[in-house]
Amino acid sequence: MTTVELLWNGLAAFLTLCIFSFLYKDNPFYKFAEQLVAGVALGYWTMLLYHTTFTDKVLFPIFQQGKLHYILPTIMGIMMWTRFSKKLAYLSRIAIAFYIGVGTGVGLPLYMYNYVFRQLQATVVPLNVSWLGFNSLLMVVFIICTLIYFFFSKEHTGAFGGFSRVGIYTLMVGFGASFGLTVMGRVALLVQRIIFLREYFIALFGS
Amino acid sequence: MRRQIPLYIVLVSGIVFVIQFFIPSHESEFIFEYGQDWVMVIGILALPLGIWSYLRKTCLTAVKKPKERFFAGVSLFGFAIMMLTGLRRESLMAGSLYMDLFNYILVPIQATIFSLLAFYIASAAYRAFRARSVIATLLLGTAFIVMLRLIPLGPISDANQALVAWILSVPNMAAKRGLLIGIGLGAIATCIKIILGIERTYMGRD
Amino acid sequence: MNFYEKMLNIDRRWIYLVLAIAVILPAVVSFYVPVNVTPEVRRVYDFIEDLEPGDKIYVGIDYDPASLAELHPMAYAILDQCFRKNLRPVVATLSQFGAGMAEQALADVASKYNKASGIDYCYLGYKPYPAITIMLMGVDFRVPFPQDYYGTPLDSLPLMRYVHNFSDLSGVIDLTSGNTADFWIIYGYGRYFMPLALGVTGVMAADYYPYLQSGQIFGLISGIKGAAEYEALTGYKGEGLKSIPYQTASHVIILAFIIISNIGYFASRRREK
Amino acid sequence: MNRFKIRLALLLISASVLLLFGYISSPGEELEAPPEPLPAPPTNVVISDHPNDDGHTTIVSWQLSEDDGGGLNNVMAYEIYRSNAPDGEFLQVGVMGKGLSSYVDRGEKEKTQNGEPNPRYIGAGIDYYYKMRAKSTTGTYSEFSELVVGQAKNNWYHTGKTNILVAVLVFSFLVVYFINAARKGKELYVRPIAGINAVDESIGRATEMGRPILFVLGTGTAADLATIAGYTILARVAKMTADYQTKVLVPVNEPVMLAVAQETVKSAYLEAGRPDMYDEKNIFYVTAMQFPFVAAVCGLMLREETATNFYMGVFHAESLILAETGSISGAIQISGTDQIAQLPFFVAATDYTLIGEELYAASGYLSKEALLLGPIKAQDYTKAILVVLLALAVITWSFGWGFFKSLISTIS
Repeated sequence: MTTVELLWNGLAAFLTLCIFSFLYKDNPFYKFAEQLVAGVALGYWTMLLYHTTFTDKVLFPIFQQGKLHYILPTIMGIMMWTRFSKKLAYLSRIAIAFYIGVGTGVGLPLYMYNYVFRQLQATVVPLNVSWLGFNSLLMVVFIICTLIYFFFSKEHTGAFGGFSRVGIYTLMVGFGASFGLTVMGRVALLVQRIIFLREYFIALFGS
Repeated sequence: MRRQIPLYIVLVSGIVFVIQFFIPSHESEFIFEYGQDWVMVIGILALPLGIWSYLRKTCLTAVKKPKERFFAGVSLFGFAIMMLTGLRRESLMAGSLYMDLFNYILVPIQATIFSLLAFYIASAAYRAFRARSVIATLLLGTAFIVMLRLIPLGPISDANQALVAWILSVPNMAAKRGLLIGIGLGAIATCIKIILGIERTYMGRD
Repeated sequence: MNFYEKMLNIDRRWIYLVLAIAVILPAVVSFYVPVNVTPEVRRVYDFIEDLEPGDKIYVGIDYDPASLAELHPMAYAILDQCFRKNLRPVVATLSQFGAGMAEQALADVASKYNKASGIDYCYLGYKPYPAITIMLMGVDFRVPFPQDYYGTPLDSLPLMRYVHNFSDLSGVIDLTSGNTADFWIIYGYGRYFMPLALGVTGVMAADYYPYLQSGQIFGLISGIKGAAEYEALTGYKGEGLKSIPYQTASHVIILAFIIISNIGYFASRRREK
Repeated sequence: MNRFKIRLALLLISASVLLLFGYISSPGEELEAPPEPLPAPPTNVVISDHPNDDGHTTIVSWQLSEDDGGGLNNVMAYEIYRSNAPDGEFLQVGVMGKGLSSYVDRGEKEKTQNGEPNPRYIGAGIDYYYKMRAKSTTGTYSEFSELVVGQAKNNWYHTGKTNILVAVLVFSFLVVYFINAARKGKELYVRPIAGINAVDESIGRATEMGRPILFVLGTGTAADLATIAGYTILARVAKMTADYQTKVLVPVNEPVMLAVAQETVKSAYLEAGRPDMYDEKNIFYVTAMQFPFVAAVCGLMLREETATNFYMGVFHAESLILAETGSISGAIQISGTDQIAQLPFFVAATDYTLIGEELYAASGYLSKEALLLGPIKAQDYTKAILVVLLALAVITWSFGWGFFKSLISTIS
């Protein structure tokens, strides 16, 4: 590493240790890193959005491509600024309404397609007398039980309650499996940080 | 009126974009892209609100709490230096001060916070995985079996591996699909409530 | 507060400390521990091991740099096995950022065995739009890849002269971090029925076990653990095996904590009774 | 979805470009006196509109050459050529392997390219002329097939989405129906959900301790449906805290979310008759990026000593960081998300979790208003229909009858 790199990496190593110190308890070093990164992240994000999205979606279409219909969204975006004034603040609701309206309108059929139909479709496989067929049957049963667990307007008693129990058991097995699978990736992330620190200290002091 | 107009906008824009999904024509494609851009532009232009909120809070802290003054200053310094170094478009290229600050402040801090999860996952397992009930036992038992696959135990490992593969592809998959279907219906119901103006708490009132 | 209750409410910083030691030690001092090999990984190894010298096999490097840590070790171990067995791998990438990584892996391993491009192996480079490219490779490699990565027409490469499509190869091993796995199953196996095995990231594994059961893929290597298993089989000591000590240690620690916590829980409950 | 379509179109276009280059550089055409007889050309070429799209795509289908799979058995591939005029310049638009008898010709959407007419453009309602030939395994070509003509159409309805449309309409009808039924005074039962019952109690606890409540709306965007469900819960929580005079802190990571959260809390205080209690500064923007945001929220929890933490919305890897830090500070934590990868961590590390659909049901539960309980009933009926459909589809499909399967199968 050159001296400049050593300095930069020194900063990175210091900040890494600051964050790790939070594991012991909240302390001024952590607070320093936390406050610094909040400001840096906001500044970084603002300029990034300005140079990419703002240029691509506002400046470029209106001033270079002559797509004048992009003035409308810009006006609506500026309406958000009326929140600074008590009198005009209600205008910002028009922009919010549009934002939410488009989001829900686009979302509605997509949820039906991705979350409902595609999941059902993937489950429909022919059953037969084999280990594979048995597993497919179990899959259907577990899915139905899980859906029964999510019935809100019926008391979960009797046989219905039994299915609902199987449903919540299925969910718990699924959650347990996800939990167990995730450990490996998180440990790998930690090791990457440790290796970073080790390499920095080796570069600094020599091995 | 002030309250009615936004509700009509939600109704109309919502219905337009639901219908759009079923129309493949290029007019409909145009509306979709325009709508998405429109939302994006609102999102970008709203950023000053966020910056104002951040600056007001940080400056007030600095003024009111002398003990916090140093930390508020650090935050404002970080914000200012990124804004200044990022002023020119060339700043986005590798090697600029803006990108160096990104690489040596933001990246390591983000990665380190992410890596804290390794510790938290261990302590969460210790606190939460107790066989208090059938449900808790299933949760901990499955996690236990799945984690056990990393440990070489000879023939037990082979059996365990087969069990893990089965858990992943049958009950785990079923749980995911059941959850997704439920979430889908809940989300669609929320969409309908929003579009029809039944759920309107988010809109505020005068 | 009795001993068991104290144990249950142990300060979590002790847990952090024990985990930190378990992870830092193996990460700083490298050593190897045995790894348990799963049948779905062994099948991939056996498949390659049973090929005859000179046989050709397609190795797809379809991941991006974000998944490098998990999938690069697999690429090294598989290519090492291929070259050691004097097989002739045909390599291409369908990931936008994969071309450089694929070349690096291939060049590293090839130079170790002194293998020559175009004769002992062929690197086709990158083509966008995976589904179409896979289908076209099923017609003829010359359609999507008229030339290899280095600009030589395929007909001028001794290795590729008589290779037209998948039926001229022994099989396909695809290492992927994205939806190219689905494309290989649907458009590759679904149309041309060549033997297909996948190497995927740890989180993707659950989604591909069903294909293993239904026989659409004959083997599955998942995550860094899968890479380590493969390295253990081939005897190639790479990043996969290096990661196993701290992964095993951290899993043992967490499992031990779960056991201790439950012992404490049951013991303190018995006392209450 | 849409981006996917565009990518797919681009993909086909560039594949065709590649094909063209591939064949320009292939030596096949220069071969003299082929040693083997030429294959027969494909026959009966038909051009039809590609359904359900915006009119830049056609389907070319044909009958296989006699020498494909029979006869000389030497066909390797088919080449498809297109032109705007019968005597115009023909452009090779695609290649398909032997045994395949149709090709989707995705044209480009731009009429012009750098000021020149784009030869790869296909427009709706314009005649295009096609011809094809077979390529043999030795690189020789058959004669061209007969010239045929066809058009692409700009379609106004996607026939593959009919079942989704029906499902959306049925579901919407059920929602409206049950809202009306509930309005007329029909009693609706809802089963208890522990996480929702705990809301009151946990707010009470914060009040007793004299400490603030933390409400995190996640790291999604303002228009994500889980975030929207989060606002509705925030509204109820804020209303209760207005009664108890407890402070609610809402750090957010998106400016539009900031505006919506402020409106939500403000109107809740107004509804509770305590507009004076509302302080805009308690709902504040931190930063857009995931982990810096989380670092700040964790610091907030420990320094403000929040007694109750709500996590309602879209969460990613930060779920466990928040939940563990919250438990260090001893707060009661209630979480809810639709991100299935994060549910295990919330379930393990927080006191109560609204799992998936429960998050969406929460607004109805908390308000107990007929208007908001109606949709829950509709969700249940739809689930019942889906369970029956799924069971029927699996059973009938096992016996080879695909009707019910087709009801829930959609476009890929």
